[in-house]
This record gives sequence, C-alpha cells and structure tokens, in this order.
Amino acid sequence: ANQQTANADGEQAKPTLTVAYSEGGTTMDPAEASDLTSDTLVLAAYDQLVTYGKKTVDGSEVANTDDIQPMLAKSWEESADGTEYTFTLQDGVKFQSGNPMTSADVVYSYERLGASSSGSFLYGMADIKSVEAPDDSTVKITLNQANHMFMQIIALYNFSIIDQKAMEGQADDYLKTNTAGSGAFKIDKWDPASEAVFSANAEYWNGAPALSKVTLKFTKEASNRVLLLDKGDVDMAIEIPAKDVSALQSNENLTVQSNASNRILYFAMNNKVAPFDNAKVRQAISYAIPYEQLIGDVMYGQAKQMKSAVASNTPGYTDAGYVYDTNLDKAKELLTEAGYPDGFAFDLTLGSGFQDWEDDAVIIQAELAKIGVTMNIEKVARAQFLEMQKEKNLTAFISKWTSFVNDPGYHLGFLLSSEGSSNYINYSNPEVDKLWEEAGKEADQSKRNELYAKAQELITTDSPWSYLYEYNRIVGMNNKVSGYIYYPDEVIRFNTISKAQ
Amino acid sequence: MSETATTLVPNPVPQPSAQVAAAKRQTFTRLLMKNRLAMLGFGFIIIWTILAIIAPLVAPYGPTLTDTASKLQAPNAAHWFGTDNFGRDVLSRVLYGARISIWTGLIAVAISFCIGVPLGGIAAYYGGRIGNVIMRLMDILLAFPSLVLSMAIAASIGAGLTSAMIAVGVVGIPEFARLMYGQTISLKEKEYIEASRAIGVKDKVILFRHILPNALAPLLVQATLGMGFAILTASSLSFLGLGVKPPIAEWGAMIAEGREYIISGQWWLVTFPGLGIATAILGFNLLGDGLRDVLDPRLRSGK
Amino acid sequence: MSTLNKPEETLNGATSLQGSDSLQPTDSDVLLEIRNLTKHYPIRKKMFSRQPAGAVRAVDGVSLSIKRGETIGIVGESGCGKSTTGRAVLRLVEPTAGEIRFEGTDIRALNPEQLRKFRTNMQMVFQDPYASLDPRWTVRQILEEPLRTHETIGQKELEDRIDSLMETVGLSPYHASRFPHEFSGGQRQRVGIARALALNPRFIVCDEPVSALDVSIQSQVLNLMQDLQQQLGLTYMFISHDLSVVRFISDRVGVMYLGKLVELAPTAEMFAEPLHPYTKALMSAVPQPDPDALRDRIVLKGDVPSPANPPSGCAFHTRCPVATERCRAELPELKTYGNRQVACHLYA
Amino acid sequence: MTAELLEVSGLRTEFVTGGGVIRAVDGIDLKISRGETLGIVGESGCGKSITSLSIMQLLPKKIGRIAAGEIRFKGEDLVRKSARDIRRVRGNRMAMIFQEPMTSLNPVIRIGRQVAESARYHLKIGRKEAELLSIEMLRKVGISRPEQIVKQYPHELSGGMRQRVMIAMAMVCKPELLIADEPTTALDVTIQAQILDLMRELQQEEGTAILMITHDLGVVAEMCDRVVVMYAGQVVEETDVRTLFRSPQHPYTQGLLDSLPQLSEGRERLASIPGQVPNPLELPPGCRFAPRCPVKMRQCEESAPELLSTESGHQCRCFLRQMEKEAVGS
Amino acid sequence: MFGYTVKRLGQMIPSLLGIVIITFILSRVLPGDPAVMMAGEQADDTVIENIRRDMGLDQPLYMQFFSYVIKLFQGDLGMAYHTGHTVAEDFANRFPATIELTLFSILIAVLVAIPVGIIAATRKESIADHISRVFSLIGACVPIFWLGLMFIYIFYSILGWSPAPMGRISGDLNPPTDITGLYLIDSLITGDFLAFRSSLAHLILPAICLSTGTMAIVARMMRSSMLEVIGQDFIRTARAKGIHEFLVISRHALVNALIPTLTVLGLQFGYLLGGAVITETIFSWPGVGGYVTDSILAADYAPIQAFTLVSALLYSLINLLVDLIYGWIDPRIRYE
Ligand SMILES: Nc1ncnc2c1ncn2[C@@H]1O[C@H](COP(=O)(O)OP(=O)(O)OP(=O)(O)O)[C@@H](O)[C@H]1O
Ligand SMILES: Nc1ncnc2c1ncn2[C@@H]1O[C@H](COP(=O)(O)OP(=O)(O)OP(=O)(O)O)[C@@H](O)[C@H]1O
Ligand SMILES: [Mg+2]
Ligand SMILES: [Mg+2]
Repeated sequence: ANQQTANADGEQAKPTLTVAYSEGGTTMDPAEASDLTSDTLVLAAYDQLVTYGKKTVDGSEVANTDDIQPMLAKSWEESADGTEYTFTLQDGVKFQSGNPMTSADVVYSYERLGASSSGSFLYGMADIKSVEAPDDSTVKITLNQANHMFMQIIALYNFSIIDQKAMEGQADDYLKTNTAGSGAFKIDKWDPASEAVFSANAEYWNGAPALSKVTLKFTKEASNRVLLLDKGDVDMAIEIPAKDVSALQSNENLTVQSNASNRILYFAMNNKVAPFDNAKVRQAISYAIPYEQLIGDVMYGQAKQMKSAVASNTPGYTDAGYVYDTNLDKAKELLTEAGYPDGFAFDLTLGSGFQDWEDDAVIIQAELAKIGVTMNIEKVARAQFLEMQKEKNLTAFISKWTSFVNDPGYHLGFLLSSEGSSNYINYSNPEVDKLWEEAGKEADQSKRNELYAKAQELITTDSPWSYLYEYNRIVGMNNKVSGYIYYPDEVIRFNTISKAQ
Repeated sequence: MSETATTLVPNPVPQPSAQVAAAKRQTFTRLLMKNRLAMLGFGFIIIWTILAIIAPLVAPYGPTLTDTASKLQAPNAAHWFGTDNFGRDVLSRVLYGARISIWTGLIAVAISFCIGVPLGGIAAYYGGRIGNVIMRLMDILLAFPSLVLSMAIAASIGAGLTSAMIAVGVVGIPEFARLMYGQTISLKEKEYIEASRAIGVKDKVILFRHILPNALAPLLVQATLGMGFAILTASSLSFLGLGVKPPIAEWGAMIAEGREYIISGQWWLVTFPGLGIATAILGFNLLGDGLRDVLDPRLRSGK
Repeated sequence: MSTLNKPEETLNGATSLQGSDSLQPTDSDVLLEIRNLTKHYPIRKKMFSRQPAGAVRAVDGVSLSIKRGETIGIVGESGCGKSTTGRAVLRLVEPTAGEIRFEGTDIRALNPEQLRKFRTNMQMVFQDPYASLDPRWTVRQILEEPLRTHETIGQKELEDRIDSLMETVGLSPYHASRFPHEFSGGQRQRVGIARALALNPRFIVCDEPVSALDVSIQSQVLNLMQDLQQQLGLTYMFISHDLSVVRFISDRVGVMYLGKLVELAPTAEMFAEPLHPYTKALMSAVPQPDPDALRDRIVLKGDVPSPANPPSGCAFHTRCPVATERCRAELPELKTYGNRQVACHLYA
Repeated sequence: MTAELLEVSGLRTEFVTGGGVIRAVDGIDLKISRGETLGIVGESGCGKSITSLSIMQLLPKKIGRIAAGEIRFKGEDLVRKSARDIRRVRGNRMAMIFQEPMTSLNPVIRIGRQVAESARYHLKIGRKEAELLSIEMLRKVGISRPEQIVKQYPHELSGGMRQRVMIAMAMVCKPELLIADEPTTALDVTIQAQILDLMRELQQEEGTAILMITHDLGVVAEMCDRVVVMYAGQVVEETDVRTLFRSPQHPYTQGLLDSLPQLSEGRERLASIPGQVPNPLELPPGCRFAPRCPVKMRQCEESAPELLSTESGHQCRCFLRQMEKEAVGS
Repeated sequence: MFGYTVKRLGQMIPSLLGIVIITFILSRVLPGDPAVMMAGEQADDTVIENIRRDMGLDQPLYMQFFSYVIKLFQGDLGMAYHTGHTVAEDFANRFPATIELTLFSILIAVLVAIPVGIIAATRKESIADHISRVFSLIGACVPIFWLGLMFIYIFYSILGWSPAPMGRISGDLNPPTDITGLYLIDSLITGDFLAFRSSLAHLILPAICLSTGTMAIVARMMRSSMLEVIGQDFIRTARAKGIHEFLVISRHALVNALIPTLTVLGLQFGYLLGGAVITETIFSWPGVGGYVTDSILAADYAPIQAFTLVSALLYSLINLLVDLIYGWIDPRIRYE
C-alpha cells in the first residue's frame, strides 16, 4: 500500500494513502449521501461554495464551524435583514470534465438538491426561497427569513456544486455511481464491497493535492482495522475502538488522534410513559448512572462526560443545572418521593450494531438494580429499533446523535422541541419551545446563546434523558501522515493530507 | 393334537440368525459402552448437562456480576478462566452458557422433531398428493442455506433466545421429515406392517405403535447430531447479533463480545466459550456417531 | 385323489366355530369367488414421480373359486404375480379391476371401516418370519393386537385366549413375554400363524410361509398348517414357488405365468399329467432328490419376459417349445376340461 | 504329492465377535480330484460358505481367521502362502461364483470389463484381446448377442443372465477348480435348470473340478459325484451321491431326506427333525446333533463321535455306526 | 440426458415459486422499516415518506408481491437500499468472490476428505483411521467464527504469514482482467502470477476456515460409504479374481463409494453458503455473505430475497448437476 505510483506526466511521484474505512457507502450523489463513506466520496470529488475554517485545539487541528471560509465562492455579502446573500464565484475554476464552473451550475445544483428525496430537508432547513444567477460569476440566494445557520448549512457536502453540462443527457441517477464535480480527487473506482480508489485531480483549481492516490479499504470488523493499522497495512484507520487506543499508541510508528466530537450518547426515557412521566423518576435515574464507570470501563477514557443536552463544543453550550453526579442515595430518595420506594421494572430497547451501547446497558442495569430498579434489556435489529423509535412509544432506549450543523438551534430543534422530528420521547416543555423559537429568530449570536443556555438549563433539570457521554472520534494514522483535520461531520478531507515518503 | 404336541415341542436353543438378532439387542448397551469415542462423547454431554444444571452451585460468581475493578484479568487463581471487560468471571459465564446452549439445542431439536417427524411420516404413509406437497415443501426449505434461513427467521421474530430456538428448530424440520419419510417408506413395506393392516388395525395406530418405534433409532441418531448442529447454529446467530440479549451468558455471544479483544491479547474471552461450543458439539457428534455405528447393522457388518 | 375332498365333519366343525357370524351362509360350498382379478402397478420413473409411464401387469385377469375347507395352491416363478394375487384378494393392495366375493359379500364394495371389520374373516401368513413380526413387540403384544383391535375383552379372557392360541400352534405360554428375535425361524412362523388365527378367520392366504425355512423346519410348519386346517376347518390359499411343497399341501393347484392363471387342476391330476407346456417345463425343471431319477428335462429358452410389456397373444409363446403362429397372435382363454382348466391353444 | 486337486485337512475357521469366538468351521477334511464334482449340503449356518471362503482365502479381514488346518491346492498349502502368491492362484487356477448374481457384480462397470478383468490381470492380455475374450466367454455360457452385452451394465440383465456372466467371469482363466456357493438358490427353477445344464456342459468341456455348495438335495442328486453333509461346522457324513440317497447312515441325513415333501407322497404327515441348529456359541458338549436326534443315546450327550470310514469311503460321524462297525469287527 | 435436464429445470419452477413466496413473506415480516433506516437519523417524516413511495412500500402487500414477481421476471432483483445500488449490481460485484470462496473450500474439502476417508476405511481401526476420525470429528464441531478469529490472530497477527484480512488481493496489485470473476482462474488465464499468488494467499485462510465442516462431513461420509461398499458382494467377487487389493479399491470400490458422498457434497452447498456469511464477515471478504448479514440487520428486503433466491436456485442447480453426475457414474440411473 505504501508503494509510489508515478504521475502520468513524469513529475516527481507523489505518495499514495490507504485508509481502513468501515462501511462501503451507498451513493456518490451529493444530494442523497447520508453516511460517512458516501460523504467522504462526495467531499473528495466536489467543492461547495464555502467551507469551514480551522483552529487548533489541544495541539491538533480541528475544524471551526463558526468560521466560514471561501471555496468556490471567493466572497459574499449578506443583506441587512439577513435574507439575501450574494456570492461572487472564483475565476477560472474548471470541473474535472474541463467545463468551466459558472453560476448556472450553482443554481442547477441547489435546485436539484431542493428536489431530492434525502437532501431536500437540509435545503428546507436552510430556508432558501430562490437561487438566481444574475451573471456568470454571481449567485444570489434569497431566504424566506433570516437564518443564522444558513452559511453553516451550505458548507455541508449536500450543497456541492455539480457540473451541469456533464449532466446533460444523463439519467438522474447518473450521479449515484459517477461524479461531476470540481473536487481535488477523481474517483477511479468505488466498489462498496471492497474499496474505493481516488486519484489526484492534477488540474485542481486550488492546487493539486499532495497525495497521488487514496484507497479506502472497507473493513467492517473493527478489530481487523486495528490490526491492519498496527501491522502497517494501512496508513490510516477510522472508528478505532476506544479499548485499542492505548495499545496502538504504544506502537511508535502510529499516532492516534482522539478528538472530542459533537456526537452524544444519551439514555432516553419516554416522558409520556409511566413511571418516566414523572420528572423525579427521570432525575433519579440520572443520579443512578455510573458516569465514570461508563467512560472508564466502556470508553476507556475516550469520551467525555456530558452535562447538557448539547455537546460541549457546540456554541452556546452550558452545563448550568447539571447536578447529576452519581449518587445512589439521592436517587433512592427521589424515587421514594416519586412514589416508587421499592423501585420498578422497565424495558430498555437496544438497537444492535454498537457494542459499547450494550456494555453501557449492562453496567447501568447492574447499577439500577442497586436502587431496586429492574431494567430488562430488549435487543432488536437496528432497522427494527429505528422503526420502533419512530412510533414514539419505547419506554427507554439508548441513542446517539450528531448534529450536522453544530448549532444548538439545529440540535434542540430536532431532539427536544415538542415538534422535533427526532423527539421520540415526547418531551414537551412549552417554555423550552418558546426559548428555542425566539432564539431561532435572534440574529445576534450572544443573545441567541443566552436563550439557548436557558433552554438547556430547563432541559437538564427536567432530565428527559440521562446524559451518558460525548464521544471522541478516534482516527489512527501512521506517523508519516500529516495534515489531518478533524471535522464535526467526521469526514476526512484528503486534500489537506500529505504523507512523508 | 397330542401327536402334534410331541413333534412340535419347541427347542429352547435359538437358531443362529435369531441369536445374532438377540445379540444385537442385548449387547446394544455393551457395544455402545465398548465404543470408546461414543463414551467419550457421552461423557462430554453428561458433564456439560450436569454442569449446566448445577451451574448456580458450582459457578464461583454470578454470570452477570460485574466488577470493573478486576476486569480483563488473565486466568488466575481467583478467576480460572479470567475475567471479561466488566470483570465478569468467564468461568461462571461459560458454565451458565452451557445452560443456554444445551437448552437451546434441546428445544430446537424438539421443534424440528415434533414437526418434522409427523410430516415425514404422514407424507410417506399416505403418499399421494399430500405427501408430494409436504415433501416438496421440505425440499424448498432445504434449498435455503440453513444459517441464512435461520437468520431471516430470527430477525423476523425479533432477536432473542426464543426466536433463536424457533429459527434453528424450523431449519431442522426438513432433515427430520426426510429421514422419517425414508424410514416410513421402507417400513410400510415391511411384512409386519402389512400383517397389522391385514388384521384391520387403524392407520393411526400403525403409524404410532409400529412405524414410529421402529424408525426411532435413526431419528435418535439424527436428534443427537441435530443437537450439535442446533448449538452451533444458535451460537452463530448470537455471534451475528441475532441471539440472546445482553447480559445473558451464551457461548456464541461471548465469542462475539470477546472477539475485539483477541488482538489485544485477551485470548481467554473467546477461547473458553469456543471450547465450550466445541466440546458440547463434539460430545453430541461422537455420541450420535457411536449410536449410528451400533444401531446401523450395515456399518457394523462392514467391520 | 383321496386328498381332493375333506371329510364332511370338518366342514360342519367350521360352521359351528363361526357360529355367531352375521353373514348368511350360502347354499353353495364356494367360499370365495374371484372374477377377473387384475392389478396393474403404474410404472414411475425411478427417482422423480411423474405421469405413469406404463403399468406392470402383476395380475392380469385371474378368475377362480375356492371351496370351503380346501387348500388351493398357487405356483409360478418369481414375479409372476402370486403374492399380488394373494394380497389383492384380501384387498391389502387395491385391485385395479375384478370382483371378489366372500360368501356373497363383494369385498371390493366395502368401505374402509367395513373392510377393517371384515378382516376378521380372512387373514394372511407371510413369507419372511423375520420380517413379519414387529421386532419391538413381545409375542404377547403381537397376539393381543388383533384381539384388541376387534373386540373389547377383559384382561383375563385375553390372557386365556393368548395361551390357547399359543398352545394351538405349539408354543409354550412362557414364550409370550419374549421378543421375536429370541425365536427361531420356525417358531416365528408359528407366531405368525397364531396371529392369523387369533380372529378365527375362515380363510387364510399363506404367501410362501415356508420358503425362508430350512427343510427340517419347513416340514414342522407344513405339518402344523395341515393339522390346523383339519381342526379348524380353514380354507387356504397357499402360495409357493416350490412345487413339492404345493403338491404336498394343496387339493388343487393353479399355475401362474406373467400374471395369468395358465392351468388349474386337482393336485394329483396335475402332477400325474400336466397339460400346459409351461407346467410341463416347470415340473421337469425341478431337480429330483434322486440320483437315478429319469431326467427328460424340458429346458426353456430365455428368461421370463417383463410383466411391464408382456408378449402378445399367449404370454408364454416366447419360451414355449410348441408355440404356433396362433399363440403369438391370440390370447388363449382358461377353458374347463372336466375338473381341470387350462389356457392353451393346444387343447382347443 | 497326491493326485487330489484340492485337499483340505483339519480346517478350522473362527470368527471373533462381540459374543465370543465362533468356530464356524470345525475341523473339516475335503478332497476333490480333477474333473470331479463334490457337493456340500447342510442347513443354513452350518458353515458351507465359510468353508468355501476359507479355501479362497477370502474371509472377512480382522474378525475371520483360519485357526488350524491345511488347504493344499495341487500340493501347495494356501494357508501358509503370501498374499501375493494366493492372488496368483485365486481367480486364475481356482475361481468362485456366488449365490446372489444381483449383488455380486459391480453395478457401475460394464459386463465386458468385469468378465475379462481376471484374464487381463493374470494372463496379462491387452484391452482389445480382453474384449474378444469376454465376447467369446459370454457366447460360451449361452448368452446371445454377446457383442452387445459386453457393453451393458449388470442391472440391464436378468438374474439368469447375470449368473451366466458370473460363470463366464469365473471360467475366463480356465480354472482347474470352480467353487460354486449356492449358484442357483436365487434363481427360478426353469432358470436353475438352464444354469445347472450349463455348468455340467462346461465341466465336460474344460474338465474343471467343481465344489458345489447347496442346501437343495435335488441339486446335489443331479450334479454331484460325491457329497459331504455338514452340520454345525462339522462334516457328519461323506459318500458318493448314490449311496447317500440310497442308504444314508447319519440320523441327520436320514431326517433331512425324510422331511422332503416329494418323498413323502401319499403320506398324511411329513417327517421332521425337531428343534433347530444349535447356536455356534453354545454348542452341545457331545454330538452336536444329539439334542435333535431321534435315536440318541446317553453316550451321544457326553462325548463327541469321530468321523469314521465305514465302508468303501463312506464316512459318518455317529456312535451308532461306530458301534455297528465295532460289532462287525469283533 | 438433455431432455431430462430440461425436464428437471422445468420441475424446479414450482419449487422456485415456493422459494419466491417464502422469501417474500420472510422478508416482509422482518420488522423494521427500510425507509427509516435509509433516511438516516436526522431525516424528517417527509423524507421517509418520499423514500417509502420510491420503494413502493406504501402499496398493499399483495401489490408489492405482484410487482416483485413481475420485476423478477424482467431480471430486476430490486434495489439494495443500504448500499444504494441495484441488487443485480451488488451481486455482480460480490458474487464472484463468494463463488470463488465456496468453490475453493469445496475443492479443499474434497481433496483432503476423500483420500482421508478412503484411507480410514481401508485401514479401519488403524492409527491413521483413528487420527482421521478424531480430526474429522473435531472439524465438524469447531464453530467457523471461532476458527476464523483464531486464524487471523495466529497467522496474521502473531506469525505474519498471511496477508491482511482485507479483500481478495493485495492492494498493490491490480485485480486480474475480469473473465470469470474468480481471481485465481483469471490470473492463471492471463498469466499474471503475482496476482495469482496474492489472491491465493488471501483466499487460503478463509477457504480453509469455511471448508472444515464440509471436510469433516465428507471424510466421514466417504469413510462410511467406503466401508459399506467394501462389505458388499461384488467386492468379494473382485477379490475372488485375485487382483491386487489396490485395484479392488480403486476400480471397484471407489466409484460406488463416491455416489453417496456426492449427494452429501451437493447438500453441503447450502451449508457452505451459510458458512460464507460468517467467514466473509470475519475476513472482510468482499462477497455476498457479509452483504446479506447487513441486509438482514438493515431490514433491506431486496438483497435478502435475492440472496435466498439465488442460493436456492444455485442449490437446486448444483443438486441437478449432482444428479447428472450420478447418472454418469452410476449406470443404474438413467434419465430420459
Ligand atoms: N408395490 C409394487 N409396485 C410396483 N410393482 C410391483 C409391486 N409389487 C409387485 N410388483 C411387481 O408385480 C409383479 C408381480 O409381483 P409379485 O410380488 O406378485 O410376484 P410373486 O409371484 O409373488 O414373486 P415372488 O415369487 O418373487 O414373490 C412383479 O413384476 C413385481 O415387480
Ligand atoms: N462375518 C461373520 N461374523 C461372525 N460369524 C459369522 C460370520 N460369517 C459367518 N458366521 C458364522 O459362521 C457360521 C457359518 O456360516 P456360513 O455362512 O458358512 O453358513 P452357510 O452354511 O453358508 O449358510 P447359508 O445356507 O445360510 O448360506 C454361522 O453360524 C455364522 O453365524
Ligand atoms: Mg411373492
Ligand atoms: Mg452360505
């Protein structure tokens, strides 16, 4: 895998990179992609109008999602009321096909996204009213109303700019298995069963990438990924199990990057189902959960205790109202107050596919038993779990969440507003709803964050969930690899990466 | 009459061929005892069964007792088989796992037996259209890769011990049906069955009192071998996440949970449950083989 | 000739033994009337059954009547349909065509339940004493089965009946608790006979009951069967491929060839002067246990043709030393000449 | 060096079984001269087949063994020969046909190949030659269209034809001794007659000696020059065929002949020998026939009689004859 | 023979229809809504509705069955939603890998088991017999998943003898030109020995792992059928001809003993396809096995249906083939 391949025009051969990925991906269509591998493919082959900046946290580079940087748009202006954005495109950008990129392509791509089946909801979330192209290098986007998340949203991979000319005469699902972007890599091969291979786009408008070729090896078994990395058969591996981090770190050829993410794991209790309709019971559970044990024994320290419904690296985060350090006496007391002095029994539904959830459940089960609460673990296939969740009548479950847009509005809107489409536990606090709505309309960031902070505090006190932990995203790589930047969407951007020969 | 009586006094000394048959029956146990491999297998089964029954008494710890302070310990004096990532005692879990595995095997085989045998018997005895339809259906079931079929069934009725038993049991039906079919087809041509028909015995009685007991030997062999298969399939289901729910100790699930730890050198997490599966299945296979050797005179005469 | 008719007393004994039977006694002394009995087995492809590709004409239009108390012997080579005839008469296999009247009752018209009840009248003794007893049942259980199936009797009476049955066939009561494999072939055959007798039948089909036995045992069983016939007034259909056995036990003998009856005559007459060329050849082919016996043997050419496609005309013409054109073309009918019947154009 | 083709003396064959050691053949002496037919008769299980298998050295491996005795074929003791040397004789100078023509032919090999196999092996002839030879052999045993039959498989032939094929197979190397173990038992009488005729013809043509094993006294009477009667692993009587039928001496032989239905014509009842052949594991201490013997004496139950030559070559194993002889002698 | 084959193929139709119905029912009672699964966790209800409509899941069940069957006739196996491809594409991509794995394990099993079975039978009760019996007994009871994990740990992780359990060929090499889809054969055809070596090295561990069960069963079957054949009359006839024991075994016993073994081998195919599911998961083998596991967990109907259908079809075809081989080696069976 570390072999070098000579470039076609005979210039100094650039290194190649092999990465162990887990899943094989489902599509290369920017509008439809919704899993990590598909997103990676899209981001390799396409550019967006804007992108995120970066910052250094604890010595490693991570994306700064508040900081929007130019990409295909070299500059933009926002109207005073925040409903109109005018973008000026870069000059001389060419798609991989050789076609020049123009504002028509942007209009085409956005409209296509708006009509798509999966990506359209983000389009809707951006609240775009119209996209116009006054001239070849200008794009004007009008919103229905001001939206402080707009720029963050359009930096997402769904908003990739597609080569309209290349699409002429092609069926609509052409993009599923083909690309028509301007990105830094051309996708030579994508076989979801085994691997995907990108080669550098030598004519990339922003300078050819440092790697000549990238191979993603789809390796489902986590332990195999660890082995491959450890043995030097791959240069990078993602989704490293927490327990293997220390062993890998002891391999001096390797660096393990473990970054705090905005992926959270929570123990959800249905606010409409007895006994969890009683806030005291929910609080009691929150007091009973052995947070340190979960982080230490299940996550091997590769996680961080969660103290709000929002991840700690989300703007506007606050741990105000968090009181739930493990305290069984307090839990027992609350249970007695709630009328369950002898505890109760309930079912926890667990979707398959995540070993650490099972481990968490087992530990929580043992701990709850100490306060007289019997928790039966019901394990179901992931698909079944998702369906059951949608019915909104699961008593309790464990679930994760990653907000694509790292913003409390986005986050709370989905999960904890009364109408939130992912509010599977029927949490409804009118006050929270009001705060969330107000904040959504608030243009000023600090005022907005204050409103969100209030909402967080209310939620934490209501304890609709027990907060378990915030994941670290763990990527292992060979020491020769440099330039890796962590993004909250967890997608690796390979054009920033280089590898020592 | 008196004359008849004198000439017809039966001689108590049996004829050689009758003797061979007598030897067959009387020495069945002895032959089986002499079959060392079968006895070894029987030993494994007995040991596992006893351990499974008395697991609560002999297991040093509870199967789900977590003690994270002593997690991932290699085998030592306090934990003979080591501990897992929650500090649960692997030995205790293996012992309790025997309960699950043997129980699963038993129920699954019972399902296959109780459905397959009547189907096969009826199809063969009555033949005709019903028989054809039944056996065709069995062929269809047999055409599915058994593991995939049981995965699909287990997934359909939801993961869990019961559904694993049902899934494995359903998959085993055609084997029993075919075996019983073959047995019945050959038995129903036997003269003693015809004799019963000539007497006017009812079909139901013939099926239950003549055919079933005489078909029992090979069915028993199949049941014994089927136990091994059922244990294996059920643990494969657990391995794939379609078996028992956590934190129940089941061998396949233990291997699935422990597999991530092989690379970090915690071999005991998969090795002991692996040995548990292997020895239990080995036991049933050895016994089944031995039974077959002893019960099937064709194989014996080849010796 | 003396063996032809049984003494009158036996007949009376028989009727008194069956005293409570519901069937009306007929005037004629014919017990069983068989008309045009036919059994065709459909031929299936060996492994995958499809449309029948033809038929094995196992029994092809056999007619005969059996008198009360007589023994009718059936001989013929393997596969000629002897067993099928016997089993079809008892409706153990469903005849394809024909008529069977047992004392006027049309057996083929009985529904399954009636047939089951009717089986008390007619029983069968099988060829293989090793295969005709369920190896897992004790002799007592085997003998109880017919009694329990058709009657509700008390335990005591049951025991008595079994004891007397065993005594009748020359077995000791202490044998009752043994399993078949603990017996010799001859003893097993006695158990088989006892089972057939349990229901007091009047008619017994004996399908080669001694073929599997050694000569020294064979004679024991033959004697027993003859004794029983005299004591109980039984009527036998005695099937065998062994001419000497048939000659010994039968009053009349029928010779079968390829599913058809080719000759039927009183035993002594048949053996004194066989009429049908096949009977002649059959008799001459039997090795005589006498080194000085005259052997003007008629050796037949070739093998018995397959009953799946029997030859045209007279089925025997392919092997017949005196066959003519007519035999090839025309099927000879079984015609009566005095007290014997033969199916051959020679005697037309 | 004797004139006998085959001379078996003191042959004892044992089987090691779960129940103990079965002495299936217990001290048998046989002699067959060139061109002669010797019959062995006896009831099922008396050791006829085991005798023939012992001679052919075809006993089941491991459990069956020749415990004592000699088998001299043309003066050479087969028991002490190497497997290689035995193979040279077997199928070549000495051949065998079996009872079941159905199962004794390999179902998946063409008739032609099976017939010629031993010739190809022993006479080292080529493929073409072998085919011609098998056609010739088949013609010789009276099979019409042998050119086609060689290309067929056993299941396509009838029982009689198969037995003819077996005979052709045995005769292909022109053996000096043919052992026929119940060659006609599985066949119909009309076919049996054909086969017996064929064997007689071949014997006359080739001068082969035949060891004819059967339980059918009729076949013995027709085929054999001399007869050996076996009972429970022993020879009880041996004499020429005519004497055997005219004046049998052993009570067993007498009983056997009397129980034949043919001979009891006109009689109301058949004679029969009560009881049955003893279990080879529990042989009676004295004469093995004593428990069934109608004329047994106390002596018979205590000690075993010897096989004694009474008259010219007539041998019999019975105390009665022994006493008669002693009486005559004294 | 040809007519028979056609007839047999015709007879497979009702069975296949049964299989289609069963797979359809089974996959429809699978709990879980594939649309929810597909949409991802942040999707809202309209997205899910869109997907449901696209997939035809809003139709009544009988309509779904109808359109499924009609599409099947057009060769359309449907969409695999969890991969986003048509099942046909996915199968085209992955099936050769599974076939290569299964065929190679059958090959290993046969090459090892048949000689072992013969030796065990002809030297009954000898050391060789005991050893082979013990091995075949153990082989039949070691779970594939355990063996696979152990293999990777020992041969890759500790000893470093085998290549990384990742794919069918080393990443440095280009797969051979696609002719049959089986790398081993394609690389031989194209004379690409590097590729041959590499793909053999990748194949060997999973194939051995998958073959153990079959190997054990075939060896046992071979032993017992050989023993049975050796006890038969025609073997005695062959021995009576005085030919060498080797010829007796090789010419007379072998073919007869192979007949029942062949049946077992045919029946093993189903087991192998099932075992491939686990083997592929463990060895990251890019075949359909792992794919089907994912499909079941993702409630993705079409691939499950397709896999069961295709494997049942393959199974039937293989067993037809077995029957035809039967007819070829056993003249008693004639097909017309
Ligand atoms: N169940 C059956 N199915 C098909 N064919 C049958 C069946 N039973 C008998 N046959 C055929 O019918 C013919 C007559 O058979 P049957 O058993 O009546 O002959 P048999 O005279 O009793 O012969 P044997 O002396 O061998 O007992 C034979 O060709 C036989 O193959
Ligand atoms: N393989 C064996 N194992 C144990 N005992 C055997 C074996 N083969 C034969 N015998 C015993 O040897 C004795 C003689 O058998 P053999 O086959 O020679 O009888 P036979 O005279 O040929 O009888 P038949 O007329 O039934 O063929 C029998 O008592 C039998 O029990
Ligand atoms: Mg018959
Ligand atoms: Mg014999």
